[in-house]
Amino acid sequence: MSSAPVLTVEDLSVSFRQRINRQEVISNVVKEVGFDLHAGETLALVGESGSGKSLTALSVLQLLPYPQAFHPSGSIRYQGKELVSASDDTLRQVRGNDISMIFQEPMTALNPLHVIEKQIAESLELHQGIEGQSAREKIIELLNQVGIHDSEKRLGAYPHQLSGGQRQRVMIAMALANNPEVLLADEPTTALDVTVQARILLLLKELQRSNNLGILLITHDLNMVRQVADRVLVMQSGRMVERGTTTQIFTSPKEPYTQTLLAAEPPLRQAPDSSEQVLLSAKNLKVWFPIKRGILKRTVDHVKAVNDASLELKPGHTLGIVGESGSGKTTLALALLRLIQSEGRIEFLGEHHANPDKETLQKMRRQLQMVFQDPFGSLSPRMAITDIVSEGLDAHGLITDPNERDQKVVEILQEVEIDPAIRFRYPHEFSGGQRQRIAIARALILEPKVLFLDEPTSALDKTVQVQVLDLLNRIQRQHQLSYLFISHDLSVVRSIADDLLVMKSGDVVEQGNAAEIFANPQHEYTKALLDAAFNIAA
Amino acid sequence: ILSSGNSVAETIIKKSAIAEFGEPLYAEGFTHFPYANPDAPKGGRAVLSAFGSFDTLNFYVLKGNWPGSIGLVYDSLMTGSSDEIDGLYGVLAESVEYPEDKSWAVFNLRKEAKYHDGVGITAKDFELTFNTIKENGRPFIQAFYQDVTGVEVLDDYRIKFSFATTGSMKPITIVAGMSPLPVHYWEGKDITESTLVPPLTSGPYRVKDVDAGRSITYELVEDYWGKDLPVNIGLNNIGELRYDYYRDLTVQFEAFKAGEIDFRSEPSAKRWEVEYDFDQLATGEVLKEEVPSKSPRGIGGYFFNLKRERFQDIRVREAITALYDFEAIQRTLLYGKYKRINSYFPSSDYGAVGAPTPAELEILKPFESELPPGVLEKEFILPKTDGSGRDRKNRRKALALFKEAGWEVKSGKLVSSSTGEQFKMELMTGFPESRRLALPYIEALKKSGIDASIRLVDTAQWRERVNSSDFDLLVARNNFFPPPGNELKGAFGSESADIRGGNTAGIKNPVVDALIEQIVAATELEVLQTTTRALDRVLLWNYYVMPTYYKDDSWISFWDKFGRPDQKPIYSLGFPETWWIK
Amino acid sequence: MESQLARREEHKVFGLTVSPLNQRRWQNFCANKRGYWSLWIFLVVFVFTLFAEFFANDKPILIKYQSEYFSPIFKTYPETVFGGEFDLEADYRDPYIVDLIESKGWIVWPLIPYSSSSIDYELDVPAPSPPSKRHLLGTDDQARDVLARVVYGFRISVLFGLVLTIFSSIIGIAAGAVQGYFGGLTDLLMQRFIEIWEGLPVLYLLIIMAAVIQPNFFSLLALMLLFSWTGLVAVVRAEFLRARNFEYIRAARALGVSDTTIMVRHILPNAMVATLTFMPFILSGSITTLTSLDFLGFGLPAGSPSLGELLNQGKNNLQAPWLGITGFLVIGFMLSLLVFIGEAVRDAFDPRKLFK
Amino acid sequence: MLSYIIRRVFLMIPTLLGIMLINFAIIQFAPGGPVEQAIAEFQGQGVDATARFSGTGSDVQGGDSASVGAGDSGGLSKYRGAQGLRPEIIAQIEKQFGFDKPAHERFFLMVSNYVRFDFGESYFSNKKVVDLIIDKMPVSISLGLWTVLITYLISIPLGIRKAVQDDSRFDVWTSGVIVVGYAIPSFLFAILLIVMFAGGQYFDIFPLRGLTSEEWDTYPVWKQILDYFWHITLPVISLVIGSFATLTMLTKNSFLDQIKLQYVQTAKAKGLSESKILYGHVFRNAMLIVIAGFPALLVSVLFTGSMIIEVIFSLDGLGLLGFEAALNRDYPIMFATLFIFTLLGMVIQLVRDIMYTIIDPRIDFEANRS
Ligand SMILES: Nc1ncnc2c1ncn2[C@@H]1O[C@H](COP(=O)(O)OP(=O)(O)OP(=O)(O)O)[C@@H](O)[C@H]1O
Ligand SMILES: Nc1ncnc2c1ncn2[C@@H]1O[C@H](COP(=O)(O)OP(=O)(O)OP(=O)(O)O)[C@@H](O)[C@H]1O
Ligand SMILES: [Mg+2]
Ligand SMILES: [Mg+2]
Repeated sequence: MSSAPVLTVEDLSVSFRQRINRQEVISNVVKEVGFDLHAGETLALVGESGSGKSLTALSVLQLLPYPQAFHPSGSIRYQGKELVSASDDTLRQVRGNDISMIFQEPMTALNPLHVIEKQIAESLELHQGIEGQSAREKIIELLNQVGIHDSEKRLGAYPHQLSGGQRQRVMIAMALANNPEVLLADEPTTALDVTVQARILLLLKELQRSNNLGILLITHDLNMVRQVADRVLVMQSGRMVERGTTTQIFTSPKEPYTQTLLAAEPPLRQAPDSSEQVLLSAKNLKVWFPIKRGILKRTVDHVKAVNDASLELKPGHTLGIVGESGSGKTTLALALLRLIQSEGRIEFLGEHHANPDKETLQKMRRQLQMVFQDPFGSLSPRMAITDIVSEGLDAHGLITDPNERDQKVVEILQEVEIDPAIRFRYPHEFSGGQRQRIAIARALILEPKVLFLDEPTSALDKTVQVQVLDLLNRIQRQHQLSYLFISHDLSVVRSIADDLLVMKSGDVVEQGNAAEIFANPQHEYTKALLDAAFNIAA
Repeated sequence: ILSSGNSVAETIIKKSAIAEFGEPLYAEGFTHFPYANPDAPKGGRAVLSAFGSFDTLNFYVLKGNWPGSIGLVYDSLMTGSSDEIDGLYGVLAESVEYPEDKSWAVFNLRKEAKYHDGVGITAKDFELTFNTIKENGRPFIQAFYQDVTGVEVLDDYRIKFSFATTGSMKPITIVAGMSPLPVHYWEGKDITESTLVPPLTSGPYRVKDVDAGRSITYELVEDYWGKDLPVNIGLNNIGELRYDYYRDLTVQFEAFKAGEIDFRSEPSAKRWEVEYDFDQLATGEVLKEEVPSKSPRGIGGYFFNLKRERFQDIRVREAITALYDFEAIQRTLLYGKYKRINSYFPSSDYGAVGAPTPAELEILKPFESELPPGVLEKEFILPKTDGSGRDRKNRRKALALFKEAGWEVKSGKLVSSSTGEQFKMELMTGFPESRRLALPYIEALKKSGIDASIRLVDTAQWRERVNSSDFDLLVARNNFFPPPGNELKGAFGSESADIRGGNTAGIKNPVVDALIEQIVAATELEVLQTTTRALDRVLLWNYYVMPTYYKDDSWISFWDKFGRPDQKPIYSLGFPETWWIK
Repeated sequence: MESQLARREEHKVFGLTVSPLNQRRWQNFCANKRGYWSLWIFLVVFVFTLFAEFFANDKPILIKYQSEYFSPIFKTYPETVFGGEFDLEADYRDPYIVDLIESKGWIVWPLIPYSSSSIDYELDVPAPSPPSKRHLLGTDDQARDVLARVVYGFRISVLFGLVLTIFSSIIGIAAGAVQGYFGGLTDLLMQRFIEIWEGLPVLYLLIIMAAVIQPNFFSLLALMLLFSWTGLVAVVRAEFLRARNFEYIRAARALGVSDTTIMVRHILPNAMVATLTFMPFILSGSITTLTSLDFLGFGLPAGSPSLGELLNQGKNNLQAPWLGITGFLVIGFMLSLLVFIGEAVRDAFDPRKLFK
Repeated sequence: MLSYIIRRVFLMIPTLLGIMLINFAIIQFAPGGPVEQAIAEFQGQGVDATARFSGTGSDVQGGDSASVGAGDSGGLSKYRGAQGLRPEIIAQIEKQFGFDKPAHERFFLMVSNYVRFDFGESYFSNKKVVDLIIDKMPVSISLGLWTVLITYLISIPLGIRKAVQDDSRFDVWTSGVIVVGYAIPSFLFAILLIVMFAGGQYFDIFPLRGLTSEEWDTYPVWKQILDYFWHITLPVISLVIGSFATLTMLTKNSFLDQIKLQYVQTAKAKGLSESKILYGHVFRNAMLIVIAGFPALLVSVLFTGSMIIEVIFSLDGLGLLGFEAALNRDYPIMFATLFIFTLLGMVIQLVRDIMYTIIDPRIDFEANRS
């Protein structure tokens, strides 16, 4: 640690220009942040959602939307080379080769029209000149390292054919492909289940050891910080509020903000009255995706994303779904919502419709809402968030008076801790966590009977997470809401789920009362999962 | 049909030159036409231009467009001179024999005549031509030959044609234009097919090169069998003639300026007056000339549809005619280069001039009661204007005539006195240019309260609407190839007024019919001309057509590489046959 | 502060309530200076030509004759009113009439004392005559004032183009959207329908129509509209085919948003890129179409002013370059304005375009 | 997908049949048919179809027999003096065109011939329609191909550059230039080019007409190629000048949309060069709508687009053929070209649709949304 830092950030500020009522308004979102990153070190950047963590990381590679974004002050030096306003050539040398980055939202960060092999190969070819067969071998190795099974088969997959976690792992593989000196990892494991997460962290540790990799880790997962970080930096509203070694921060946080951050614990929740009524059930649900090859797109094989799943959801209950990344959780939810074709029986309120007509579907949609795993992708890029949030109201003709509707939007945004003043912005002008909350707000505003939540808290820091979970609990109590809660964060699942469903490779391997399963897992996989989760925590 | 040959009583006339009326201009034994230069050098090359395109060299059958210049390679039985309209001199035919009643004709062929391949021309070849025309010919040629009914090969060098009519030279002159089709060449070939393979012919030129649709090149035949015939001496001098096809007039003109074309005949006054100002003209490399031309014209103008009730009133027609301000159009659009058409046979010996002559009066007298007032007294003069475009005198006259006819001006509109309906009239045309040239007229009509408009239609529709007389006023012209004859019936006769496509204006006038009969029957040129003039007067005074204008000179421009005889032919430009390369 | 935020901020533009988002779009639009000014210039010119009768006319604006006032633009007076002899409408360009009036009053002429169809018989050179004091842009080959014809031609062409473009875009976008969005059988059948529709012999329909009625502005517009909408379909369809698979469309469907709303609110803004790009060109293209109809004789009645006719005259009268150049400049000018406006509209709807 | 393609191919048959039937029906209502056209032409009253654009040049309406002069010295004009046509002859013409049969019979005859790929013969030139089309191909393909090629080769990179440098000075002036280019009517521009570069007055550099020189056949290959390009330079320039605008703007705008998306950021983070990002990543995402317009462009350029240019440069192409056929009521040509080009259009559209799925694997035509 005595060596010179590989990356030095000094006095960095980020501002955005905006034009409001013909006046240029400047919003300063990152203010005078500075830190050093040494080789072989992990520096954790934690803080409230929307505090400027991602922007700081993006600044390092100069990837902000210039010229709308600009740096009023600051310097970023990589091995003494100034990066702020460096020439394209210099930046190209550094990017991807010396410093690489894992983006916070892997779902939208991949080129949708290139197969993953190509996307990884490109970096290899660019910086190492590896091509052809050797590149392919290297890619397969990388994919194996990040825990993607049958990676050979996956080479030809397009991003949309991958699960959230798989995409994130492709992102990681891509970032690691060139053995960088510095890795900017922005929430690198949000979509990964604990086993895989552990595996990735191990991989990073290894690399750190072998390559002297310096990692800037942005995360809200304090467990992980405690486990892997050497030093911690805490940000709040664009400012650095505290810094220190991990032990320092965790044992004796100085700032009140840090203290609340550390103290936040998932809320406890009263178990609902057990009821016999079944709100939503599925029997023998099956979703197979065809694998097509060639120009004629002949189907050569199937990905059995969901293979014979059955479940029941009772009013006021929360069904947690956990499982390996890529095991079919999202697919199951989409199938239940009839957003993708499936085989099997889906009953809602005791009715089964093989091919529901528009009206039935519409009625169903009113009662079943979903928060998508990829909040960025699920928000229309050309709509202001006020319109996005209120759209459901329009769709079902719930509130027609514009002022009343606006009032409602403001309320719900406040509930999810978004400043309603910025509700006329477009989605891309928010931070990852903010977008996730907007997606939650959009679902909640309809007050549905059942809410599907696909990794709803993955991008939220502990404090906000607690608030959101509180909110969910409260609404559930008030309106007898049922949740289908997909998450890999087992502590969250434990705190919120009444029943639990464990999936692996498309199959439901275990199902039952949550407390029971947590206490006494039956299936091998469940055991391994719980083991991994709570051992890290321990 | 009179059979011939065995009738001893018949007097047979045998001649080497004939005329439809009277005698040919040049007596037997002339050495060459006066407009030909016997000393003209042969050879050289000229590039000319043509418009459009061609896709066949076979002009006998229905299909395909042939190059207009293809006649250069053909010889005919007899040929005309450019100094007269109806004279014919033997070329392939040494002489022609016909009986007094002209019910048949025998042509005696020249034995030395031969095709370009050296094979001699025989009577059989004409039989083939005749049969081809009758069986497969373009309907139009068939129509042309409709009075020629039979052919008989008398011997190798004698061929006889029989006619449906008697007493007329016309069928003989028609047959005299026939060219032979070599039997030995066409054997095994299908003459009904269009082809771009140059056919075997006997004329002064042969096709040297064909570039389908783009150009055709002719070369002078060195050992042309007929080059020493008096009709050919001094003619056909240019060694190689090439016609390049253009599809755009502006480009064609540019090509001329660039020297890619050697000779140009300009149809547009605007271009003639304004655009001929390029350097080469100033330096004398290019010459520019207005050559007076005596070629007969037909009547061109706006034809009334007499089948429409409102145009049946002669006063209406006269009134509408009075509103045409030729002087203004001449000044603003025509650069003063045109003449008003004042006859149905302008620029010919058949049009009426001045007040009626006693001879004409004599012909017209019997019909006095049926003639419009004035025919017998005065020269027919189209109303002149002050050229202001808003001549009040003529308008006054027109409105007065309208009033007489039951149309009066009411608050700015010309309306029927009885029904109150506005006078409506549409000028139909198939020629894009007419829009420009007729617009002032339309405006003038509008200013007189008439709901006038102009409508451009495509060719097929034009024909269809003309056939079904579905128009008010029509931009058209009647071609006139003197001497006049039967075709006048088709153009102006009552009978054809009811046939689809005949008699465009729909004229049904017994006087006209009677006069046409007299014309057809005329055997003396003098009588023919006087009668035609009388007919001209009747037609003019009836205002069947609102005549427009014509030009009586050709505007030519050429690169200074040509020589030409001092005396030019009367009825044609004499280009390219009388010119040579310096 | 909170209560203030909680209220919807409403702004009024031209007396209309505009949501903050639209406001933001308007600001983006205005931020594109070129587009902003182009819009103004275009509007001014267009409105100006809408009232062309007051600026270019062969009828005076005001006449005083024997202590009475006349306004020939609004009312037709027979020349007898001014002492002329006929009960026909007075021809105010006729020196005779002018003399009559001026002997007992005065005349106020419009800026350009010619209308699109008035033939100037007092030219000293045959038409087309070059620009002069009398005719600022010269006359065309029928002795009509080019400037007056440009003013009227602009109006007709732009009106025709605008109406045609707007309606055919609406139909085309709707058809493309339905095809692309619903896909499957809908797409298959509609595509076939469009193929058959595009196979219709437009030229013959024109000929047939022209044989029945004299074509006029509206009949031509209607006929062209029947066939011009297919142009945008392919592009819009492609955009919809692609966009319907996006995650946010799935999200919208999960919300229960109706298909129409998804198409209009979520996908259409994407498809607008293509549409907005094409619109100025469709507009100027329809002007050319109108012209080619003129060539064929199926266009507006002869004598109607149109920009295309001017261009054609320009081609046939190379010796009179003022014709072609004027036509080209007017069309180029108009097209540039429209393209710049189009770019600004695009900017307005671009979420990432914040300023400049 | 295969079943989809098969379905599309089979649907072509009823589509074609529908088009033929509707066209056939509509044509029955057209005033004036080939018979009238033929008669008018024989009587010298025909007006060249192209005269509508280029004018007859004459001030005398209906043609001036004397001014024909030099072009028509062959003496054949004497036939013009003939009288009107008798009904028998008209009947004969009708028979030649097959108009003695009732309409439905003619239609079925045509369809049954088409099934055997027999497209018949032109009414007015005794050539097989197929041969005619093949004859005109070189011109159309030359003009079409080069125009499309140059347009795409220039417009796409230009559009991309404009997107990258949005609102820069470069963007503004190139917009100006292409818009001006679009505003110049191609026929006017062609004439100007001719006057400037092929006429006698200024520079006489390029040929005035045709696709190749006459002696082309005798040239060595390199000279043939040179000659060919020498000939098509002016026509292609005049066609191309107005064609950049739409495509460039389309490319620019669709790139502008994509350039700011996240995956571009990812690509940048990889250290890719700008051109690699633009062409390797953005291109494919942005090109869908550009490709969407391609079939229409190709068919129109090949089939109709260049008619006026063909006239001006005296080139015989399909545009002219189709136009003349329509105005001259040469139905066999009309129907055959309609048939062939509709078929071609449908095939290109099918290929385009397959391209869509190759470019964007998420696109699925079979999926039904309702
Ligand atoms: N383009 C933009 N325009 C204006 N404001 C922006 C823009 N992008 C981000 N912001 C704002 O900047 C702030 C910091 O964003 P950033 O993405 O760095 O947050 P973060 O710390 O990464 O949060 P999270 O943990 O939720 O991802 C947020 O409040 C966000 O709303
Ligand atoms: N459109 C598709 N085409 C082909 N395969 C797909 C498609 N969508 C998903 N899959 C595959 O189906 C499997 C299940 O995906 P799913 O998104 O349901 O996983 P998940 O359980 O949500 O995982 P994660 O926790 O990583 O989000 C994965 O292996 C994925 O690759
Ligand atoms: Mg972030
Ligand atoms: Mg998932």
